[in-house]
Amino acid sequence: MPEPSYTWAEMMAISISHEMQDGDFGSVGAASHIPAAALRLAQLTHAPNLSFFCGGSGAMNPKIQRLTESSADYRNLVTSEYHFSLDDVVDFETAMRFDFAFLGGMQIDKHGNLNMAMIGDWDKPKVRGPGTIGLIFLGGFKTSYIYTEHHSPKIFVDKVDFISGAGWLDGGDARGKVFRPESDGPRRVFTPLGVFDFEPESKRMRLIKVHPWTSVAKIQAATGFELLIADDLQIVEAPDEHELDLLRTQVDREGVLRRYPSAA
Amino acid sequence: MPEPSYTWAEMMAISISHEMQDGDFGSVGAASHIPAAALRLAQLTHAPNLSFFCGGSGAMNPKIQRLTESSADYRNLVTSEYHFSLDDVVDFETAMRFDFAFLGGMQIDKHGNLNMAMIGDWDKPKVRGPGTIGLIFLGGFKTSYIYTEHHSPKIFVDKVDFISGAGWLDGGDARGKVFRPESDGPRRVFTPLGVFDFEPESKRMRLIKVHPWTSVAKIQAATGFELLIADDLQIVEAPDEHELDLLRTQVDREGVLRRYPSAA
Amino acid sequence: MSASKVTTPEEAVAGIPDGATIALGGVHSHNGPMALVNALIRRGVKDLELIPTPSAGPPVDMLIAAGCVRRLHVSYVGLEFLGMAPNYRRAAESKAIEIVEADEAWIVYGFRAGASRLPFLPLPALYEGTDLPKVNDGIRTTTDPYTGNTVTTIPALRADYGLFHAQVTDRKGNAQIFGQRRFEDVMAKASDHVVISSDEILDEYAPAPDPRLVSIPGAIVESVAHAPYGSHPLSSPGHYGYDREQLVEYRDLAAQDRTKEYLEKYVYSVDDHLGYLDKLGARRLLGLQQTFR
Amino acid sequence: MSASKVTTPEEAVAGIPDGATIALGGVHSHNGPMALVNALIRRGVKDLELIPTPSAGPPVDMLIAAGCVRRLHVSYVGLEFLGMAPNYRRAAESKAIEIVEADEAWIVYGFRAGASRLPFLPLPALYEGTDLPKVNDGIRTTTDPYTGNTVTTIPALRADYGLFHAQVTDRKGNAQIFGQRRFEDVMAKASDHVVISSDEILDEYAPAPDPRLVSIPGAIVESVAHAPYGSHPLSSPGHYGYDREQLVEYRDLAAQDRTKEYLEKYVYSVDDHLGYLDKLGARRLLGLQQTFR
Repeated sequence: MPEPSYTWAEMMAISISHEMQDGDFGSVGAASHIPAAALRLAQLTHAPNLSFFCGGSGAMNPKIQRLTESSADYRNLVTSEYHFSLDDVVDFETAMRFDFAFLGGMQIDKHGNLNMAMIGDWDKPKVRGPGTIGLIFLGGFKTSYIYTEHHSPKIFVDKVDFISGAGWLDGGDARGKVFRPESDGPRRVFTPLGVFDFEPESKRMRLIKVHPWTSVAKIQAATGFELLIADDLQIVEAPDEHELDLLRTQVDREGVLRRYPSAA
Repeated sequence: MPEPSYTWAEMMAISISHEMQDGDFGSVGAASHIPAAALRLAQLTHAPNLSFFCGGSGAMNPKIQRLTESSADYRNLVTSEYHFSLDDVVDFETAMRFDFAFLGGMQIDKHGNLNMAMIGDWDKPKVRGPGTIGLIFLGGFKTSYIYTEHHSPKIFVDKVDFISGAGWLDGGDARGKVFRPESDGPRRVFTPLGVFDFEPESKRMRLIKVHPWTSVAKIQAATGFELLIADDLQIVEAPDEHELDLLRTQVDREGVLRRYPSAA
Repeated sequence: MSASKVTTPEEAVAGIPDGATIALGGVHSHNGPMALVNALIRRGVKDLELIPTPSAGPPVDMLIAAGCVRRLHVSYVGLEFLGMAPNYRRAAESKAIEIVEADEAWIVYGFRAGASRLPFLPLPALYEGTDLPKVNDGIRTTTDPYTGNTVTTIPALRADYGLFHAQVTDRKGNAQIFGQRRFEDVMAKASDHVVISSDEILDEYAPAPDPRLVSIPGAIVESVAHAPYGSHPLSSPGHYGYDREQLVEYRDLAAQDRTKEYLEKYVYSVDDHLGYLDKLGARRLLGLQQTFR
Repeated sequence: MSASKVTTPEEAVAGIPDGATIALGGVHSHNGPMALVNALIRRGVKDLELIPTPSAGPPVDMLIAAGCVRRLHVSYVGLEFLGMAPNYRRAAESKAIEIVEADEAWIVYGFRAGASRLPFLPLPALYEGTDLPKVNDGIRTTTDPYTGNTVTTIPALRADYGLFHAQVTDRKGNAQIFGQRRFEDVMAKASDHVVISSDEILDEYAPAPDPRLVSIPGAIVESVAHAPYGSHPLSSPGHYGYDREQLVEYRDLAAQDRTKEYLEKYVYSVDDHLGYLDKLGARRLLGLQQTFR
């Protein structure tokens, strides 16, 4: 088998882009090249009415032809439609005006709860995380997308040590008892290995798409809890030439995603 | 006696200007030409570090060479230093960051309480006013200046029918029991006839300056309660040529204040 | 290509039902969404609850005269340099409409809380010295959990529809408002549906404006009513001044309780905003031009 | 002529006492008031309470390494694309500093309430599903007087000093900040004393900028530190990019707990900000130029 002509980061951006819905309005955090590229790609393909805030920079709908190392980079702002303030961010987050946001964690559990605060004992943490930042707004987004560049059993744990962001909590109807009904839990999890949803009854993470270079067994081995597998599990095909071309010529001209390891 | 070569509005602007303190930061409402002119004049004379928000327009420190009929006029904004928002206005008002504001009323009482809401019985008002607008912030300004273009017993009443804005309340130490200590009551009242302060103990309105064309007796007759008179009562002299020239060439080039009746 | 939100003033307000709560932009004699207000009056919408900016003027008085208003949040309603607002005053005195006895804090902090859907907002001592809490039972108290003190509260305000006027707007709804106090963004965030009337629509292939100068983001705008001179007889900052002659005509008729004659002449007798502009004529409209940008 | 507020970075922070609470501007690798931070480190100020923006980075980590910090409000503290913030992490794990376990809502709503001196802020259900209330006793509850429900509250945040970096500022303190999320205005309003470091000082006789582009009004600014390259090694939006080489040098030394070597080289061994610039040299500084305005 020849070396694939694309990287897992490019594949991941394309996979995410396919899940985006036209007309939605959302937010992507700082240092999140892959979702930022995915959203821009979706705008250029099936979702021209998608809108998003680009974390830190203040840029709404940047027409980035380059991915900046820091998405808080000022240069994103220059080609954007609107310069948002942090007031806007928390207003939209709290008022349930964002259809989605992309969020991650040092730990992600089987119900999509996220931890960015601390690993181990709260009084004497083994690892101190960078902090909870916007994760409480999982209770204010209409839905959310979880995203990680590292799929390992250390990230995907049975139960997070600390809930910075509430996913489906203990599963079932646990979440609905806490938050406003308009705010739903996470809809998808995106990793280098594939795409996941949450099974509607139990709200447990479920594999729905497998990226071309891996397998169900490898994904399960990289996950610290037992994964559910969708009945109609899809094996994702390699990116088509048109999408890859758009990504490389109109979204990521400087090849930030191409410098990630190739999809082995 | 020849017809004075200035109007009472010009005299009033100059009188107000003399009471402004260098370095203060305050606010003047919409449709308030006279205080707006006074503040600009003070900046050009003894108070270059005075700063003010110009109501409605969003303009901070407009370098107006003309007085607009509506101070909310956009044209004030163009020559200003900063475009404030209503968020700024209420933040500064509530956080006691404004040293002063200019305020008025349909009724003003002997303790400087203001009414813009209703005259007569609350359930069946005889006159419905335009509304309280920013008057509650008398409890948030470090001090305030009361200003009216009409000095009559209908305006200056013993007790307002409705307190939209709290001056010294019932006088004495009444105010200090209600508001934060950093927020003091009204410091001055400016009318076409003269300048007033509040006697320190009783907090009752007291005449301190008489404009050149009137007298203590006439002012008392135009006031619906018994005025206190300052021991060192001053008779204001006619405006000097330099100030009048500054006012007419750098503040009010189009002569809005000159079209008021001459100071008879 | 993204879908265009551009429509007419009449279409833009066609879905606003009787009884709706309206956040209404515009400060004093400036930047009111008059083409939208005229379309609402022409439709004969009823029982509106109006929450205008803290400095409200002619559009509120006209909506009252036309019988569209059930309830009004009052901070200031007047005709600014032209005096009292006659229809507001009569309706308030006769109790023909319900008055929420409010002020700048009620509206600004109320919308600010509404923009975030905060449950309410506590304030330091301000209302305490005034008579407002005696006539407005929305001004309440709760316990400050940090000091144990009792503090005054006001409710969050939200509107079903927010109506605003802009000078230039793109087809996605990114609206540039050139003047006045920046607050339309907060009111828009506190509105479920945002409708912008705009003097000009930015050409789709025009260079985008500096994003710092866009006042309301398109993502929360539902429709954009293309309305040249859409703020007339009020001013549109940087584009045209207010029509003083027509405002005086309004004030004089309103003061004599003859507002119906004004509405007949300028609103009911024309089919739509373009008919209104035709009636005014090019000479009059172009005479108002005021370029300050 | 109005008095000038322009001074040096060293003078601008000379009055900040040990134990002060500091609101610190800058987002990730951008627009931190580094010349002011370096001057504080050089002075050896102690026991600061830091409330940085929700996306804090190198200046916070450096102040911790230099022993200036007693208490830190954490939303995010990290080196963005360069990974964890080593000194913050060590100090938090060893409890060498006190951590207020916070987040974006705590800081943004906290400062927003502080800007108005509101007593506190109630929120809809957000913290309820998380573990934050268990480790932060500032997250409390009170009664919503409109529904009778129990609601979660956070306290208002205020700082003794607010330190911010701007690109261009006039001598009265009217500051233009070209990039990032607009929030410095709110933090400045929540600070008793506002100090701006500015790459450039606007000539007194220059045309005034468009007032819509002024981020912080001069009336609330106490002093303006003229600091060319005052955000280095972070970026100054529109003026220069971040100095990646120096940030990596910092990260590598910090990860090995050798931050003192970095501070010795760049902070302690020079007398002031001009000495720092001399040490870096014209070639290096001018190589960072990035014009995007």
